[in-house]
Amino acid sequence: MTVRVQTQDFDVGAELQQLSAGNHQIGGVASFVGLVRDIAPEGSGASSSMTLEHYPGMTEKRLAEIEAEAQRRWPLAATLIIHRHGRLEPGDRIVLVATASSHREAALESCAFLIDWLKTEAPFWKLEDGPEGPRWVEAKSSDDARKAAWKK
Amino acid sequence: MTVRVQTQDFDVGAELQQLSAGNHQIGGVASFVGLVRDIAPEGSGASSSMTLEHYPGMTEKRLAEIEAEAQRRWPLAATLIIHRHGRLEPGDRIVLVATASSHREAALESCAFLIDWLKTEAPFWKLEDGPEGPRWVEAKSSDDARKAAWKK
Amino acid sequence: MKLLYFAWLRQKIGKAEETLDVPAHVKEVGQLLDWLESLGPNYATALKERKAVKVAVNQDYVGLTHPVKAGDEVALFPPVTGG
Amino acid sequence: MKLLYFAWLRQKIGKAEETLDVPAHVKEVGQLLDWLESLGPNYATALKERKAVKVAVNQDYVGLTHPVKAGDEVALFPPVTGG
Repeated sequence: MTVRVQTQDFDVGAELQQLSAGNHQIGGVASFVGLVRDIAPEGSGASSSMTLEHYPGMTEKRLAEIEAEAQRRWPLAATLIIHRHGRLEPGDRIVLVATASSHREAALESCAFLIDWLKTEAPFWKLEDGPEGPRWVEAKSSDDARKAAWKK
Repeated sequence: MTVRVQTQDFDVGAELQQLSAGNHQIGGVASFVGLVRDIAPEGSGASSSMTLEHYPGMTEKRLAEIEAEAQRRWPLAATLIIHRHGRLEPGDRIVLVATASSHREAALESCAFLIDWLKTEAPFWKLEDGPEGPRWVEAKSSDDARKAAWKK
Repeated sequence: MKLLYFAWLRQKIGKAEETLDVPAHVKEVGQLLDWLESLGPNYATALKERKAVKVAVNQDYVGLTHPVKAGDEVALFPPVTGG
Repeated sequence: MKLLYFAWLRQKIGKAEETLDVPAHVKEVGQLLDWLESLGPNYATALKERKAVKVAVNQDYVGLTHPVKAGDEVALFPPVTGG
């Protein structure tokens, strides 16, 4: 179980490699990488950066709790969450969630679970540089719905 | 849409990087890496290698059809399937499935769909070096059930 | 009591954090929000739409009836949008 | 007709592929399997458990009533186990 909150980028290949290194009971590694989308209107020549604010301390605590919940629900050999904060440009990596298990189903489902819960629980806020100036991204009700679906 | 069937290993980080490179509409990249599990009894000192046989020609055709089916079901910006054949050792990578989309749900679901379908449709056969000699791995009914669930 | 504000709540209130002596009648989160609103128009504007204000006490999400006391770390912020 | 055998079907039959002149009465996959069984004990043993034999004609999965004709590539193999 590893949680990292950082401004620096991360090396997805190296992180996934390390997640399963030395454990030959692992049959599958599932991962999700979130990237900054360019929301500037096409042809505008503009590019949309963003700034990610977070709540130091609570962020790490919530992410560790979400990881622990995934470990309770699925037989996982290893889990990893890396989330960046600070200023990010379109195409930049924001978040990496990865899970390793002897069972592919456990790895795939817990990976989706982690990113769905992280989206609604981890205290991060996106400030986007839109065409009309900076704008706080609004939470999506679809994210709440996806999280709620895991309660079943 | 890319399908590769090869004996060589692959670089997961480089493959995922290339999948989203230059397309800033992509918000998420989901992936699954399958690894060779060591099935030798613990403490036996033995290690279980395996040999993956496949049907050249049909393999590529089926994988391309499975990718096309995923593209029909979800709005995907890019998809990738790499599957190795030949001799593999415990811990070796067997398969990489990756999907990129502007929507995280589409990336996550289509990634699970691809590996589930590949498991029951792509003509590969595993010959494991077990403690009592080589043994053809038997297909699991749970894999058929997972594939069937996607019909809904 | 240590108060922390994030995202647009931080911008509207005009500060990231402060330490306040909270009156004795303020025993729950809801009462704390009512009292903060009375501190000035910046607070009143920030806290107007109560549904958009999430509260964490000592880094755990809590509801409006959760107790608060001197020494607590209380954070106010909008619904989260990371990932 | 080109016949391909994979995994334990290949091992039991004792070859990976062969080209056979199939008699005129063999018009469907099921009839082809029946005829192959008559070619020798190795074929009979390999094809005994019909439920475990998957068939592809020209690289597409097909059922027992699918037509076969001269020039087709017909592959026989057990349920797949990749991934």
